[in-house]
Amino acid sequence: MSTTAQSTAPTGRRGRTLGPVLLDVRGLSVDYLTTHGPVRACADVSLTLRRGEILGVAGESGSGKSTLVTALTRLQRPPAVTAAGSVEYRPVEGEPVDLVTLSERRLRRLRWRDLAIVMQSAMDCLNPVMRLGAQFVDVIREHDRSMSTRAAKARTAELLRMVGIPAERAASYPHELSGGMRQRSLIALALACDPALVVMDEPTTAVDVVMQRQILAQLVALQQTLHFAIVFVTHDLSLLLELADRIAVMYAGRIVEIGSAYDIYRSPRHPYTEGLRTAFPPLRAPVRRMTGIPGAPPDLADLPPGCAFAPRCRYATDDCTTAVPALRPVGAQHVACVRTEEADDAR
Amino acid sequence: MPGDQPVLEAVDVGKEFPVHDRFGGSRAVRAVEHANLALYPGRITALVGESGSGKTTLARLLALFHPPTSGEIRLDGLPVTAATPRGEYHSAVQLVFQDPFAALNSLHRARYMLRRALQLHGRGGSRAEVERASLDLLRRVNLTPPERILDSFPHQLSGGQRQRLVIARALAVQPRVLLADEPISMLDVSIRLDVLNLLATLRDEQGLAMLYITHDIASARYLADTVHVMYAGQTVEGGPRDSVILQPKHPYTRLLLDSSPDPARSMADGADDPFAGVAEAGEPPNLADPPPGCRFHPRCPFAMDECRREFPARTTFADGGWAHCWLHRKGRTGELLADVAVS
Amino acid sequence: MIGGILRSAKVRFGLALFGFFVLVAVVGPWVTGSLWGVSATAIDYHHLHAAPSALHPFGTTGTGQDVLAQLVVGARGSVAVGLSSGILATVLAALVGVTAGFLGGRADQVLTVLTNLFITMPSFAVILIVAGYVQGASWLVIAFLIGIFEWPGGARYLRAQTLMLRNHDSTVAARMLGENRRRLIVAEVMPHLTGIISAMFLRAVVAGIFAEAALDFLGIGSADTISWGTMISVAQDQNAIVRGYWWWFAPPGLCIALIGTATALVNFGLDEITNPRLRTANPAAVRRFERAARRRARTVREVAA
Amino acid sequence: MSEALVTAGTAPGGARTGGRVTRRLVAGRLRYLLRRLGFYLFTGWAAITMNFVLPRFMPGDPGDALLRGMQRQTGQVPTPEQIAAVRTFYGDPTHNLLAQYGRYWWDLAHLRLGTSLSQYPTPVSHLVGDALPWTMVLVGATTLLAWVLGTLLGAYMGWKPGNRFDSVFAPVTTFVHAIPPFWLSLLALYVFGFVLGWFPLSGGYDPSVPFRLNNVWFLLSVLKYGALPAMTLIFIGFNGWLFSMRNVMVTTVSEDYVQLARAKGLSPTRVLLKYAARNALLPNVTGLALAIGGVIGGVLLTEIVFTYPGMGYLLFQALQQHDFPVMQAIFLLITLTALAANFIADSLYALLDPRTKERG
Repeated sequence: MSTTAQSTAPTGRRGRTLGPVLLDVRGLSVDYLTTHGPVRACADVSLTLRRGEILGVAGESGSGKSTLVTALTRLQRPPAVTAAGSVEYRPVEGEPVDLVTLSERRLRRLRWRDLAIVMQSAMDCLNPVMRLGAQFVDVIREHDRSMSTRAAKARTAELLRMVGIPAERAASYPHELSGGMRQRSLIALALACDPALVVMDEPTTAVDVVMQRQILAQLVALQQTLHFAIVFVTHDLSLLLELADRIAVMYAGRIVEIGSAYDIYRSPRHPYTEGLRTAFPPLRAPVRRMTGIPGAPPDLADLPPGCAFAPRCRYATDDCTTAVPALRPVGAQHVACVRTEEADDAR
Repeated sequence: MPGDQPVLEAVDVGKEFPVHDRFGGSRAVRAVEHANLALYPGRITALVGESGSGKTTLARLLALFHPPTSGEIRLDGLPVTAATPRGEYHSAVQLVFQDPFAALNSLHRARYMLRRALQLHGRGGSRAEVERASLDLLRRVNLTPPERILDSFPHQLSGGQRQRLVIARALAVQPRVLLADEPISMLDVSIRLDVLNLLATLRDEQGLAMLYITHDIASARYLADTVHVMYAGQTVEGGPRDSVILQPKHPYTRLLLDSSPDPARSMADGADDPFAGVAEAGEPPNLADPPPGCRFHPRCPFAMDECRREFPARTTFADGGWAHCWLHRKGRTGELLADVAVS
Repeated sequence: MIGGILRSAKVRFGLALFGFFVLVAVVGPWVTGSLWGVSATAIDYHHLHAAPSALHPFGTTGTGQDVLAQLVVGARGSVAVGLSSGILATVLAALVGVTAGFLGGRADQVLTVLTNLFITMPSFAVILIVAGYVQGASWLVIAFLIGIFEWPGGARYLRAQTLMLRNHDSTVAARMLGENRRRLIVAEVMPHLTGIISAMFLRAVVAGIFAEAALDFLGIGSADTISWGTMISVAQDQNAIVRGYWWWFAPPGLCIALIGTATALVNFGLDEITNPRLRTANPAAVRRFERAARRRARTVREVAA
Repeated sequence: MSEALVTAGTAPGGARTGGRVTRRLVAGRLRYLLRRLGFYLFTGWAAITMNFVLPRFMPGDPGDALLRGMQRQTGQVPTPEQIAAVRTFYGDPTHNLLAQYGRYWWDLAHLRLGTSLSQYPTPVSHLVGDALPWTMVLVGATTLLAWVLGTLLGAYMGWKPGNRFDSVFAPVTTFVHAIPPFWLSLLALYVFGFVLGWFPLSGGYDPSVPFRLNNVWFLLSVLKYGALPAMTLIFIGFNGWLFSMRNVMVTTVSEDYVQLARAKGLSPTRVLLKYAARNALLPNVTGLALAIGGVIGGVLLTEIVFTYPGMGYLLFQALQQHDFPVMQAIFLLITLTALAANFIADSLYALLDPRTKERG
């Protein structure tokens, strides 16, 4: 795959220099083994992520974005299984490892120290019968046995303060915290072992826009100092355009376009990305009539032949239904569409 | 064909709910307070607010799900009381629900739902007439092919189709007011705009008065003629959409706008990082124990003593907007607007 | 929805088993009595407490009655009590639960206290003491007693479900369209409850059969009718165990266990249909996949080594 | 500014400071428990009153019938004390109902449960006192054991639902669950007592050994006689606990906080015990309280099968011999312990679950 070549200029937004490649995903496919046969929720996904980079993954419900998150972190539970592909993780020291085939024990040692996760529903992610602090101490001491409980508690206080939560809140039960605090504490928890990668699955959909902006500002500031990489998954493309260095757009389990946030905003190449781009009305620019994408996202168990987007695509031709288009470089980004050049001409 | 007289009005409406905890205790939650709203024919009014701001409660008060604790609701200028026949009221006012998956009974076909709606409002007639009227309704909400949709159960339809069916069912009553409670928030991003466009068409072609409730201020601007902003149960600002969104006159509206994603702003050449300089702004209050006076004062950078004491009266502006903010009563309007101009 | 339920093999098997016993209860005595000419009460003096043989396929009791015939006649006794108590309990549960849930307010409070009262009372002890006073009561009285104490759990569950359905958007929408209360209950709320109520009914029938057998075993059932419970009870009284007459007490218990399993299977199937988490999972396919993955990993390791 | 915001900023439905939360919570729980206590007191009153009312509203005069029955059995005219004892429970048509009711409560308050009719003139309280320890020890111990075993195994089965172990055990459990316990006891007695002859067929101890608690041989015989009933009871109870624990566990395991605990790289045992099982345990803990309360009522039939000298067997004898005072005493005991257990279960629930999710 040539996705690696595309990110040769390792500078991100906010003037950050991006480090070497941290994660190299190749041909990752995830199946749900249902009683009616396997359903492919995530098909042949390839992407790379550099140290310190924010990669946004945008998609609608059923696009496979959440499945991708659980597969990347190998948290999928039956009936979801990783059917093919590799997730190569390159630590600072030591050999690269494939997270898909790594033994459970070695994977456990990588978890949280190298890759942490922030999930969608903050309320449900904290153990309701454990105090907040105990859930921090738990993981801190698991990965650093030499640390005393007292030191772990001090570290917890420091982490909570980092995200703007008073340290004494460590004694609270999750239900005693507000929604915003719970979400912040999950981010603090993710940073507990200073990971190289934090995977975030819709981390701010449960909070309001005001709180979302505050949390993201904090996240960005923390990332500036701690240099972890982020995979940020959401359905809100307009948010990603502001936050991410690069954006992958998913449709029906596949990446249809991947490129820098700037390029995705300025010149989306895939008809679906283009449709998504104009599906968000502008906040301040003059209002004009816009249209959405006709039809509805397909059922993964019953995909149309060829390009899954073809039935909703206004550029679609017979070619589109013959084969699934591969991701290939078009302009500055990578696009999975058979006729992007023609589409460009049509515009 | 916009009219000058409001069809439906909420005048200084308040609502308290008793909230029971699991152990049998109960407290009053003041979900809505000092809420004012007027819906005009041929106009869409957006009600913008965060979750828990009372916007859904206000919609449900307008839909007569429960009576307001204070203030009154007026239909065609006449106050609605306990004696007002519900059937009559609901043939004028219908509600479109947030969740199209929940709003349709999964055990009924579309045909049954439309037929009942038509029959209950005196549009029954013969079987052929009902069938024709149902097909016509489906066409009006762009559900095609209508013949097939009529035979479908809700689970055979996509989210967007279901929401259209919910709208069609509401239209069967031939209402004059449509209350749409976050009608697109549960739909996939790519199909949201078309549902909004449908609502706009209904306004333009049938002169419906419409309330569009949303937390997405950008979509409010896209669809609505008038925008009202609600915070912690109080309507704090309102006016023509561009007055409210381009020149907010309440500190909360400004905070909301600054927080909303706006790629155009951050992608502009030489733009600042959109996340730079975002200050901590606290969280909305607990409505069981709200702050006195203006409920926004604990989060407001301009807060003064008056704000803590009393809810400010309405100030009306030349551009048709209005706001409940002490800044305007105290002649400090300039400070707020100066800030907006900078950003 | 009904079609969906029947697609589950568990439900089909459970229903078939249940149906079989009901069929036996209905026509069985006639078949054994008139067709085979075997009576449940006739005494075969030549074969007292005889082990199963060609003449008496399930053996005879200590007093020389045919066990198979008793089993078939007993099915009628047990199923009759089970069905009547089940109907009574289900009707009461639906009446109290749906009414409380739909009306709310004061009616709900009163009915909820009543339900809780019946839930907290140890029902079997109450049945026992009451049945004790009316010893030798007819099967109908026993069924009534069982049914009257069997409803509260179901009522509580139905109340919660009804409350949820009443406030469900689709019901609210129907109310906004102007549907009256009767139609809201009949057309909007009740259809969603039919699955739950039928499962509840099956459970109540089996609980009734269980309770009847237990009462018989304690000697307070109806003495004059034969049921699976009285069979076990009589066998126990006449020391069938220490005399080794297993064919006497084993079959009736097995029948009760089978009909209980049938109900459990139906309920399992219903759960799988109502709970999507259980439905889509395909454990066998997952196991197959995991085996293959382990094999692949081993090959990879071997190749690397 | 930001400091002021942190203290004032609270979520809808949340509370301001830890202290206030705790105080409101404690007050809320106390109020809740008092209300529950009130309800159980009411239920208890209803049960006791029903016990008073029922015999008085039975067709005919059961007290009179009883006295005549006694006379037939013993061949003697009942003494005035006997008549008084019967009348206390069955009503005297010549007395004011309200006065009777007061008298009934007075006797109950002094634990005067009357005199047994079948073993006249032994007071009912003696008979119950003799039988109760047998039941408490046998059933109490087996309930606890079954609970521990069932809960642990259920937690393991629910941890990975659908695996081989689970797919074999779940249907077996279903079937065992559907077997009437008394019949299972009969079968156990037949197979292990009669066919294999491993265990004695009836009784709670060896009658040839002197009945003394400080006698080792007596205690050993108690163990020997109790073994089969105990194992049967454990098997029956164990299935129930396993079943409920597995089912709660299956849903708990897919909760996000368990997923996150796995993502945190905690050891599987830690995730299983501290995150999943700890949350799934609550229904089983309150269930245990109820089961302990239901000890007397729960396994009457099993005791009867094994002719074990506990409450169940006492009740059986009373039923056979129409010994109404004994029946009633046992009924009251069952009811009151069940109510107490319900109250304990409610208290446990309020104590163990830190959540106080509000509902509107």
